[in-house]
Amino acid sequence: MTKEKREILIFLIFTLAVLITPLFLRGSYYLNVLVFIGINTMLAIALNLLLGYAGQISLGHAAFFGLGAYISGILTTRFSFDPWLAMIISALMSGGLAFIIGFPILKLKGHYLAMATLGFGIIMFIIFNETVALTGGPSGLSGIPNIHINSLVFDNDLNNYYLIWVITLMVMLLSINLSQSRIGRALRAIHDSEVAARVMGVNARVLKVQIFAVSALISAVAGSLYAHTMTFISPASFGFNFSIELVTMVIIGGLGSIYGSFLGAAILTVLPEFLRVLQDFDIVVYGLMLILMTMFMPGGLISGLRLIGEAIGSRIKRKSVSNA
Amino acid sequence: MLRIDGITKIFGGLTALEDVSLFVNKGSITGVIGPNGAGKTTLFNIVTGLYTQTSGDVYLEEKNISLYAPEVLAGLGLVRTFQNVELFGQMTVLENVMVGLHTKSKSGIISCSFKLPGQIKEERYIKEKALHWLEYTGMADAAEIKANNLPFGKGRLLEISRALAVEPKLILMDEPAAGLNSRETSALANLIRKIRESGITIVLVEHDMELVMDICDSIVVLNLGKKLAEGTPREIQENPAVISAYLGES
Amino acid sequence: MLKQMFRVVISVLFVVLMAGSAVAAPPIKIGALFAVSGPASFLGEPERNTAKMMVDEINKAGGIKGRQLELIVIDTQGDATKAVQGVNKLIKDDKVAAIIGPSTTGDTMAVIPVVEKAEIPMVSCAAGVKITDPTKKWVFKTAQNDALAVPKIFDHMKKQKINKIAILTVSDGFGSSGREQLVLHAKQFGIQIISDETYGPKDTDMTAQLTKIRGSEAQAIVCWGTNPGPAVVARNVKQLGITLPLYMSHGVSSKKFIELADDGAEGIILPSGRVVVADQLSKSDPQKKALLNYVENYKKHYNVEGDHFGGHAYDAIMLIKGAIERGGDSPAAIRDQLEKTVKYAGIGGTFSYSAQDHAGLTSDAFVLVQIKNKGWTLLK
Amino acid sequence: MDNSRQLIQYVLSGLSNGAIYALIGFGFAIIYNATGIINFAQGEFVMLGGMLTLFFLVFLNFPLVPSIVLAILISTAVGIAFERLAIRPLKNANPLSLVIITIGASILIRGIAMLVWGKDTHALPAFSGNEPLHIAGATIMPQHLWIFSITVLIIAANKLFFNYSIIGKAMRACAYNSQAASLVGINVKTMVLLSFVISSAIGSMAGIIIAPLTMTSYDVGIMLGLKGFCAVIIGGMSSGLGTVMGGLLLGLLESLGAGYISASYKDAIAFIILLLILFIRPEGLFAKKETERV
Repeated sequence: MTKEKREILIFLIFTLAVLITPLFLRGSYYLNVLVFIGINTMLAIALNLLLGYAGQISLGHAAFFGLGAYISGILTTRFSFDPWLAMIISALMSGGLAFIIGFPILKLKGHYLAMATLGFGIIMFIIFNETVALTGGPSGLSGIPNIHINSLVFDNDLNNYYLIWVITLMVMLLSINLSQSRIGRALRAIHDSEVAARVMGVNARVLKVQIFAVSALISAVAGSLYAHTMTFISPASFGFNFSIELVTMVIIGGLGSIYGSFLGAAILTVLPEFLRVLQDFDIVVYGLMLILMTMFMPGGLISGLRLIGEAIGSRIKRKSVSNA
Repeated sequence: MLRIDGITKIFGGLTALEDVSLFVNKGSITGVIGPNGAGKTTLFNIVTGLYTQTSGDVYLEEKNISLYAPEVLAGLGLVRTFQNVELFGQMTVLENVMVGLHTKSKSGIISCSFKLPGQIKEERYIKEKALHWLEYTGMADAAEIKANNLPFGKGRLLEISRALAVEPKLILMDEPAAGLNSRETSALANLIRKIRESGITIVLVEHDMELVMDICDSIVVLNLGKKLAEGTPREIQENPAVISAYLGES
Repeated sequence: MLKQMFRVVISVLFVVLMAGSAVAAPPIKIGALFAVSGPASFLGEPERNTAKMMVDEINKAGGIKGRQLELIVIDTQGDATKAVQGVNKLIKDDKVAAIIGPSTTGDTMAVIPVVEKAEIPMVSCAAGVKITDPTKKWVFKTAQNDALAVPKIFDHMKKQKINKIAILTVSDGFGSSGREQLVLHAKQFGIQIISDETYGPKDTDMTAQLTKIRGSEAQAIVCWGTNPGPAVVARNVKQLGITLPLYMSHGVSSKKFIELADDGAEGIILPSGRVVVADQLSKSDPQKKALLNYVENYKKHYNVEGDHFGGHAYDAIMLIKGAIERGGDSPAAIRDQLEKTVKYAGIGGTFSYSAQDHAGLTSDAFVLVQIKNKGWTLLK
Repeated sequence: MDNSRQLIQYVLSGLSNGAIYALIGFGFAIIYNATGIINFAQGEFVMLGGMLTLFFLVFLNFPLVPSIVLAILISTAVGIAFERLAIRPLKNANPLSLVIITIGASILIRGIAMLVWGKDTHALPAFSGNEPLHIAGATIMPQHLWIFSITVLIIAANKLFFNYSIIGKAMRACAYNSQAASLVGINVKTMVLLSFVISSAIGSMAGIIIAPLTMTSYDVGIMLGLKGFCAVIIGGMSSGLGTVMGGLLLGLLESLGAGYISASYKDAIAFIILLLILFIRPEGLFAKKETERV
């Protein structure tokens, strides 16, 4: 089986699993958890394109998530836009903003880039908080309408599940395609050696900004979906902590792996469930996890899984050889 | 092919290059030699657009490329290899060469994401071409190996394959033989000649004098940022200034 | 053979299970959403502690009509996303009969659509007016509205002939809601706000804002926030030698504030729940018994004095307990009985809910207190 | 009528906040210059300084000076442990991993502090009373004088250390070119460790002297750390005096911004300045332009 065919097969199996999962979870609370996992998967993929592929860190990505949520929320509540239209506008505006600030920000490297994106995130957070007339300020914006297609209203877990996962699967597919194309290779080349990539004719500056904009655009779509499924948003969900949580998802799942992003998003979404036993210890576990993962499993969990898979695969192969 | 006109480069008060001029003939192999710190790599960095010179100009086929960025120069057919081997370590050998074909393809983010028909065709072309260049340099059987896992000598070879994929008019090679054993070096010499025969002009910085004298048509000697001498290998070998510079250093 | 053994095991299990259920009815599950960690932990932590303490106490005393209570606490971290995830778990996974919390107005607004749809009664511990205005069928609250606190202050000002004031509010949910109410009521009282400043929840120096206020014609300063910001304000006021009367909100009616503000606290006037002045209340005060009991109990369990934030959770638990006692443990019955609550004298005040009023308190819920000699004095 | 008095107050408040930012920024710069790492956990040392002093002073009833000394020693020990356990094993890691590791450490230290000391805010008694001092119609607290003088003292001591002592010079050599430094026999590892020692000690000192004014809790480190970082970016990483100037400028702009523009956007002002400086003059306002390198 060629690599490409295997990729397609994996995606089809994943899609099938996503589509039939609700059959086993009818009415269950886990359907709701999966809705959030879907949103977080989109965000993790968006950040992974930037962080895992292009190697450019962003500690302010929650800002784009929030921007998507707020633009969509404001347009629908204050100006009665249709949610779909609001989503498209919020995605384009966030992508556009990223494109504009991308040029000066992505000129920076490493720690400086980290700090600049962090600063951007904090500025946006302050804006969400302080422009009370528009955003409702710290006590939030409520009454955001659900998305609907004609009479089909996405106002329950099952409908939201399909809405969000269909879009998440699309984002996954497009990102996988992108990562395996000349653009994906160029991004990874920038990651490994920006100088060599440029010498090979990759316009690193423009490409970095473009992927930053794409990443912001996907984040904004996730934000818009979040706003319309929650019907309420407040700035606390889009702060520095969430930016760090997003980075953690990508790192734990695996840099440069789309399925890793899903894995990281899933783990960080359900983690509070398991850490609840620990009560206040969860923040400590969280910090330890970040350190230990970076030190001992820099490829993330997906690389660990891959190693296990390979080990099993080679054992099976060996067995079949010895049997023959 | 390449004309360097009075290049001076000053780093925070330190003059790395001073009024260096040289001319590279189309289809030739030109060697740039000189003791450590002579400014050879700085010169390469300026020509390929990584550094901006303090003064002076660079012309590629009579076109002033002084202020061009490296990615633009790649499009114009000027490419280089690196002294410290700058591979894309996390990618396979094949993918490394495929990056070299970046300028030969043009699908954007949208057509790549949606796998539009043109992009699929282009991708097939990129892969075929990349395999072709790997065969050309004799690396085809290493195609699926991760670049970081290559032995050093193969890494140098991969850099050259990747540079060839750009289909350049001119390749600058920064110490291509450094760290190679004698067998690898003689294979390299043959490869360089083969590349030149295909019509590509080559400039190389090299410390291996045997190799330089063997394959170069003309040689430029730099010392302490200035051009010391220029000529055929024989002329250089007999040049008293060159001899004293090298002896003086050691 | 195997089949027979299987049958025996099954029947034994069945008998045991039946016997078990006959002895003890399953506990009534109460869900709790508190911001135990994160920036609003000053609310969530005493609320969680109080709720746990109360449930333990009720269970020790034999539960409600012989049924034990089970409290399931979820930490929202003051983040709407986590609050919504949490409320979904409580409703769909734990199948709770009623919910207390969340701690903050933002979290509460985020979970309201979920509880309304699932038809589970919720008694919020947050203060925002919009939680119960307009009235939502399944949502009640125990925390006193800011709308009740502000008139207390303005009344006092009018008596002191203060007409021009400066306000300094924190830029979080508590402060922005307070600011809204201050601006709204100032008009009605004919008080002019001539300086309207804010500070960030993590700010450690407010001299710039206060200097600006000092340069204005304000006759008094109102600071609206929760610890530690107002303590910094109090200290800065003292540092700058500002002699204007300083009013604060019920957000700082805790011992902690006096400890933090140190000398700066002296003379500050604020509306507060009765909890801080429980011992100064007249014997006829209906709340006195509950207040003294709560303060003492909390101190015994947690070694610090109970504050009125914990009191919100106390009231929520007691209100739900009362509703279950009257009407049983189905969510619909709890809701209906909650709405019928009349004159329950708790920590935050004396609650009477009705179909139109799910906040249940009158301005009587607040008293005005002044800080004197590092203690509270009831202003009559 | 008292516009000038108002201005003087803004300036004084701004400068005293600025001195704190400068001191914290100084800690950043020392580690950055020795290792090229921006230590996102720097703010946590500030928190540790304040909380530990409080712990010894208020909970264990130690006298002030021993409390301070113990607090600095323990914070420094945490700094050493951090370097040995998390930074050293990762030699040659890419900036991305280092950013994540230091963020992880910052969360971890903060979490442990929360578990040990709880979530409450605490006030530390002022070193020498609470009677405000009047200067040209403006007032400051005696504690501000402590902040100014200790900042000056620490900066001066560092200047002497880095310019005149052998070890200080060796550390500068490492910062300039660690390979070359190791060739001439300087133990680069020790120098990196030393940079963590100095920086965590300075950080905790900063936390101690500001705690009586700003109060302290397990989570004060985040914002103070970020402001310190802004200071060092404004002033320039490579210059000690620049950091001080950067800190003072930042404090001043914040205070004037809060006074004359809008207090709501005070923090936004700091970060907008940070971004502008990064975009326009990443080497900082008060540093010499560095040579370009590839």
